[in-house]
Amino acid sequence: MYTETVMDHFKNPRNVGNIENADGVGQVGNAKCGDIMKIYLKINDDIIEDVKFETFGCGSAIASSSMATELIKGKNINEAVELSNKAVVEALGGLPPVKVHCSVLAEQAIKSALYDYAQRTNKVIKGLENFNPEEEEHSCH
Amino acid sequence: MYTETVMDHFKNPRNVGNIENADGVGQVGNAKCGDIMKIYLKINDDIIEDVKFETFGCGSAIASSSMATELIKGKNINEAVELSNKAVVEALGGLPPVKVHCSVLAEQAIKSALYDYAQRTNKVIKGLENFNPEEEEHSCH
Amino acid sequence: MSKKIYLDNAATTKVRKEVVEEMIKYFDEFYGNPSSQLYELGRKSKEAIEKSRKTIADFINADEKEFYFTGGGSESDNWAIKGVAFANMKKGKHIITTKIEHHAILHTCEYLEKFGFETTYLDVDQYGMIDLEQLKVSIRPDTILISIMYANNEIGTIQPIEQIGEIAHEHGIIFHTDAVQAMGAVKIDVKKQHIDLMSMSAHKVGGPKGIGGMYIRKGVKIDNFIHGGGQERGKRAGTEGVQNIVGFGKAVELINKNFDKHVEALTLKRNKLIEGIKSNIEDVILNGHPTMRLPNNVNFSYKYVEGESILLLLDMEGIAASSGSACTSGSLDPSHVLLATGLDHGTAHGSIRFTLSEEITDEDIEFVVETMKSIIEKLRKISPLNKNNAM
Amino acid sequence: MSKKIYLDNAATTKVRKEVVEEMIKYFDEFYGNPSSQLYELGRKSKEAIEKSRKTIADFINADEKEFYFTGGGSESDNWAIKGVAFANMKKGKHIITTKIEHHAILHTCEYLEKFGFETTYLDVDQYGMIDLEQLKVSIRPDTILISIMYANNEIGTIQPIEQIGEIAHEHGIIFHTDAVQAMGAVKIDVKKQHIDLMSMSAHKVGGPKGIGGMYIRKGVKIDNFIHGGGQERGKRAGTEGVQNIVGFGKAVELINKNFDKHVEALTLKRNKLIEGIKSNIEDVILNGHPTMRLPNNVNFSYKYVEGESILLLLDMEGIAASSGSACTSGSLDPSHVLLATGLDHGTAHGSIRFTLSEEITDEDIEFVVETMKSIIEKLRKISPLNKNNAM
Ligand SMILES: Cc1ncc(COP(=O)(O)O)c(C=O)c1O
Ligand SMILES: Cc1ncc(COP(=O)(O)O)c(C=O)c1O
Repeated sequence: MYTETVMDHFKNPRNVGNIENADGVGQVGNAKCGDIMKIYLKINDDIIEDVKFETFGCGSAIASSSMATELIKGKNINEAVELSNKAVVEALGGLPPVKVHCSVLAEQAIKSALYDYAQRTNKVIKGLENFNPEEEEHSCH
Repeated sequence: MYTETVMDHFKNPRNVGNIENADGVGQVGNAKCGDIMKIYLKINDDIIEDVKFETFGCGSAIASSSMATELIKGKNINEAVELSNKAVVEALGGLPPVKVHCSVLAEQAIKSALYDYAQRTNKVIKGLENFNPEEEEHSCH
Repeated sequence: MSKKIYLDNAATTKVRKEVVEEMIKYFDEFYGNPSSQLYELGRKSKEAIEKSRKTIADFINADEKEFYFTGGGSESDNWAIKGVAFANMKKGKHIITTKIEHHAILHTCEYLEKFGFETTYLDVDQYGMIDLEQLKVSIRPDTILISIMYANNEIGTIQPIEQIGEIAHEHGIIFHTDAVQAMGAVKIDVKKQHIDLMSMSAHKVGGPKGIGGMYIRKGVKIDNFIHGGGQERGKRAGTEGVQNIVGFGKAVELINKNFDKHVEALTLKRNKLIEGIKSNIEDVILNGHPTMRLPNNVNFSYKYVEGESILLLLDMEGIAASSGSACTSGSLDPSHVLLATGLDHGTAHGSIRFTLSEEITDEDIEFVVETMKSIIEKLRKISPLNKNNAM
Repeated sequence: MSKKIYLDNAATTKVRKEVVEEMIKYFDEFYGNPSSQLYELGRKSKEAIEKSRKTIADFINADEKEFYFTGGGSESDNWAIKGVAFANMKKGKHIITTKIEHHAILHTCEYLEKFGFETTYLDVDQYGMIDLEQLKVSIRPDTILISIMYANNEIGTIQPIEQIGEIAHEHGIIFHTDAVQAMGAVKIDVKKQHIDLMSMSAHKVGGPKGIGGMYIRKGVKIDNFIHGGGQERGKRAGTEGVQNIVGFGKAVELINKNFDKHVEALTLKRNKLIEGIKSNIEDVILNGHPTMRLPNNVNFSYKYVEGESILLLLDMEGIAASSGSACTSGSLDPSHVLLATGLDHGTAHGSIRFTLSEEITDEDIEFVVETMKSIIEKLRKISPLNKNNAM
């Protein structure tokens, strides 16, 4: 049911772990839905120097986290904020329809971490004006 | 579904045909029900000297006719009138439940022929007091 | 008795060798539950099901997503009738069908009376054909379903399905057809023929028993019939009979391969048997339509004799056939189909159906004709009925 | 990955070799329609069906005339619920069942709401046991049916069937039990246990998929579910899946042969696996009853991790199991059974069911324990949840 890329990222997830003294941390999802993702960002000069994740969830949740972190590593925060779930799905070579929500969660986790960074640094990141991490956290899809 | 005896009497039915100038003729059943039996009796001194049958019907109807005629051949009419459908079924080694009505038809056909003989000869046969060939002919079981 | 001649292919067909070979793997090798997508065995089963689904859907010109597996033709018929009735009862409670449907349709309609549904049973003519004008005038504002069989199982008559579909759709009524006998014998195109729902059964086309199919046009309002797990995209619950589904698919694949040739060959054999009986036995009546009939169906009434006796004598010669007499079932009424075509009871009782397969040879047909000739003669000798004293 | 270890026998079982051998004859040799009693091929099929019927009826201490073949466990469940409901609706429209039934029961009860039926869903305790007192007080004057599963498919808990049957009969209420998982694993005696209706399914006991059974006590008022031909003594229409019926009978015959030994052997293996997991992996919860459980069921929740990931990693090691997470089905809710036992959502998501067969060796069990240990460790490392930050 999963593509080879999904299975690869599930078996050997990239960027697993946490970052001490991260510059931005975001967590979305909840145990009720069966998926929780936590993203840690190390940011320097608006460049994402390092990113790590911790995920409780199914195979595609873990693969989506892994792929999403790979996609934003080394990127400028303004580029990173534009990462869409569609881009994650594409990079994974596709996800089963019932699993697309995992890629949405990955997108949100990253936005959430960037939002945290913006809050801490008093920056305004274009595209996060209407982002509300509280709201996102409670939707089950 | 049929016993060997039934199949034997079906394949090689005894007493098939008609009797010219029979002393008693009885016909029961109707095409609607799928069974018609006609019995011809040659009677001498109240003894059934010969008996023949013609039957339109299923295997067990033909076998029942054959067996019933065998059972009354050479018998006194007072014995013959006592032939029950049960005796026919037993002699056949049994009939499937849905086919028992064929043995009833055989019993009635013989009674009907005896009734005809009694009418013609103005005799009273014990056991036929309440017999009404018209009535029997229209019941489908 | 040496050779066996099986002429009851409308009752059921032999499962074809290639079908058995395909099925056998799904017993103790690929035995996974197709709902278990998280391990290989389960995925293998699922793939096999979807392959079969595609084969069958293509065969009737349906979309894969419009074809569902069921436990047989009877289940499909029950699903169609009850599913549409219960889903649309707010709209109306009137159903139109025919007097010659299979009991899976007739008894289901009767059962629905309990829930306040009413059914109109269309007449048929002497050939078993419905009258499209009668269909039109039977339509009421509360008619929710028209269910008319594609081809009849006893007499083989094929109905004008496309025209019926047009009439149904002009009136916005759902159209179901029981194609259990038609499948594999006539070209079916559910799109072109305006079919909304269609029942199918594998064991009539060289597949295994106990597996059927249902076409449900996208958007048709129908309740589930078997509720439970999410199998068949949530429309038909129950662990799929994977091996049977594989067999169904394979059987259809085989039929599809040589479809026109297959039908042509059968038709020739059928005509030969019809001619043989007509020209060798007196006082016979061909039941069903002379031309609009299934390519393998031969059904005659033999006057003055009864069907069961004929079948028993045929069996002794190794010939398997079926009769229009419901004698064995405990009911003494002959076939409702034959009565609907106007046969009297006596004549209906003396009807025999031969349904051919491609395995039947010309010699077989000659043997059958000869055998029938002598059987009918023998039984007519025993019969109290005759030409002068006809029923 | 070399060896395959199949631990999902509650989903479906491998069809046993002896069963396949028996079935195979009924495809292209004895392929007759069992309704055709007037020729040999038909009689052979009929005899085979009746032989199977007797084997299975004997096994559950029923009369042959009280056992009917169906198209599977789900059909049996639908028949039981709808058949009793529609046959007795004049008497009342209240049904009692439990929160942990299979969806074939739950969704059927929900569907019946459309017809004005009401259902009480009994709670279960942390072990999945119902409370007989709650059952008693739930009974109303209009209660027509109590349907309580014999053993649960997910957590294996076995209900006190005999007592439930007694309570039902004291109140003159029909008692149905879904014994799809219990059959072959526990001794069933429909007479002694006051069971009126019982659902069974062949593919859970080494038989083929797509064939089920239903026990109907003589005299129980129940409507037909599939209407049509007179098969199954007029109670279940549709050409019988003869080959599947033969397979079902053979599977039961095999189980019956060594029943006690078989159960004992399974129980030992089960306990070994339970102990192995408990003593090697931290923060696990055994789901289901510690003793009143199916002899082959091992169901644990593994905190901080999610079930699907576990299954995928197990699959890579050649181990087939199932999870309590309905993740794959599109719904994100975890198993209704685990939630009913009081587990929170997060923990329920992290549940894995192993269901054993006799083929599983002690080495297999050790391998499974080791593999689970490393999988859980790996996934817990990825997880943002942990003991300090528990859900
Ligand atoms: C308890 C229970 N009831 C009913 C069913 C349904 O049986 P089937 O898959 O044969 O339709 C199952 C298995 O899927 C089950 O475990
Ligand atoms: C026209 C027709 N409809 C329905 C059925 C029922 O199909 P099944 O026997 O697969 O239930 C049959 C055959 O028995 C049939 O001939």
